[in-house]
Amino acid sequence: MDFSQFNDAERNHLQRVMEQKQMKDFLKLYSGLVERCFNDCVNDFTSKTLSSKEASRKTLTLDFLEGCIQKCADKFLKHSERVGQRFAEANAEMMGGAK
Amino acid sequence: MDFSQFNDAERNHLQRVMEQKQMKDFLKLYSGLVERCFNDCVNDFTSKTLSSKEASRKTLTLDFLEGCIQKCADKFLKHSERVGQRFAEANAEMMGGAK
Amino acid sequence: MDFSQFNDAERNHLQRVMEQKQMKDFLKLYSGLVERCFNDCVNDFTSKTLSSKEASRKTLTLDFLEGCIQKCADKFLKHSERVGQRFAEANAEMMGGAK
Amino acid sequence: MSFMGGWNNAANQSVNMQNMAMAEQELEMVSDLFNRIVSSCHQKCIPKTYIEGDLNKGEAVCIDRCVGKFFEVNKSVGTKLQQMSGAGLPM
Amino acid sequence: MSFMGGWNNAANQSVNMQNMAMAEQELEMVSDLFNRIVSSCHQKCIPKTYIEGDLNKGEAVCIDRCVGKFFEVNKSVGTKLQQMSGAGLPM
Amino acid sequence: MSFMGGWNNAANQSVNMQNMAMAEQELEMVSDLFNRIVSSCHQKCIPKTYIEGDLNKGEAVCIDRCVGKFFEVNKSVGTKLQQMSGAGLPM
Repeated sequence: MDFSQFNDAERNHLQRVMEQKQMKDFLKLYSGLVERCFNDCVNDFTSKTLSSKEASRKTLTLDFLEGCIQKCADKFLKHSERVGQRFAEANAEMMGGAK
Repeated sequence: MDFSQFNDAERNHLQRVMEQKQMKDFLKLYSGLVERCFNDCVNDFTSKTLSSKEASRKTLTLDFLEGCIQKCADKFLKHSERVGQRFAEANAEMMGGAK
Repeated sequence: MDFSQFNDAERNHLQRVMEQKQMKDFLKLYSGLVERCFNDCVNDFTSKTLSSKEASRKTLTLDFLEGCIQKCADKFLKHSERVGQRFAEANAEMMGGAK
Repeated sequence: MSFMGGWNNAANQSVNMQNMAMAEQELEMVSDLFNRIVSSCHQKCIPKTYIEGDLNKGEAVCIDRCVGKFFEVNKSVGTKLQQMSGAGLPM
Repeated sequence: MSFMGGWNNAANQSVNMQNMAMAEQELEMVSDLFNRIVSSCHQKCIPKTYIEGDLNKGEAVCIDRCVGKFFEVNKSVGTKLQQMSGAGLPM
Repeated sequence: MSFMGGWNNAANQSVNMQNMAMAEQELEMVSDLFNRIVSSCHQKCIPKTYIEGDLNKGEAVCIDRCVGKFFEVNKSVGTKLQQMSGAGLPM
């Protein structure tokens, strides 16, 4: 978006809007990740708690190498980051082309 | 949520917000139920109106024992209610553990 | 909706609300169409750009007769329009029956 | 003069915010219902092999019936929920 | 007098809009989480052949465990994201 | 002084609410597009068997092409809708 068309008061306003939006997007990423990884990894309801195949028991110690949930979460974050990079490039190109 | 941190004016405000939210959640439950039960139960478009297999003709007389739609709606409401009970327990536990 | 119950100021207000809503609905139609036709038509990621099977190269010249994306978009718009007609009829009937 | 009256009067009239909120919610519900029908009936009636851009006869008939049946289900479930709500059941 | 005090005082109290926005966002999150659990656990536990309107024993047990496991995943992922956020990683 | 000027001036400047609404809508559209691409390309490129937490080469290449093709479709459909809108067709 081209911000040069706005005065300072408007830029301040949009700044606040974008900060709120970022918070909302983060929460959306969070809840989307939980939903996706739960749906893909948890299919056994004969037990009460997550199995070691579903999730590593060492979650809280940053050991994110084992367990479907952890791999799914890791991969989803890397996926989002890569989409973000390509998206920014394609968006910049589109904006450049539109001028 | 811990409401003791708020003053009365704030509690009044949140009260109104929660009432609006409840109304919205009810409408969401309604439309989600319709969509789900329609998708699961209605698959025959050779006829113009719902078949007796799809839905009981006696809907308006509270006879909700026959027809896929009615069973689906009944079951969905009982499902939501049970999730609500477990959710409240798990949420209370989480809040207790966080203190 | 029955507008005769409202005064002019209220009708003006609702007019503005409906205009905003129409804009939002149009954007929703647009993004939904893109998502749907992308998911249904694009399944080959061995190439960088859309194949002729996926989309006609002549898109910008209004040639919407070839390519899965174009047919999907055309069909989706016609589908939405037809649903809109039946929806308006069913809605009018329901309103009439409610009086 | 009559059709101009609305705009002249409007400035002096008060807007009942509660009525407006209810009217907006009703608009929201109608639009939400429409979008759900578009989506469900597309899934039910339109095959994912796009051979042509037009709706064929079978698809058109399917759409008409699909919209009708969706309205039926919507009404039936609405009645059910109102009865439960009136009976004081938890929702 | 105590339980009436709230309404008498309210008029003179200021509403902290930032706190209110945060409280509203928390309500929104809890409600969003609930709706996602309803949807995921319905998909996991309720077969699409509706033989009866009641939940049978197996479905009820499945729902209980499904809610518990969803909370576990929610907590585990939340912890992970907080650690990354604290570590200054891009999100 | 120049970089402080913005904040000093801001108090005296009026905010054009219509422009702000349009700018907010544009932000909303970009963010909505991004979220849809994340979801579609995850479905197209990431198998549901999570053998490792990293993206492998094939997945990474698939993501890059998927984002590119999604932009192509988005642009092509946008052009189509604008032409129809300009031609006064009902939407």
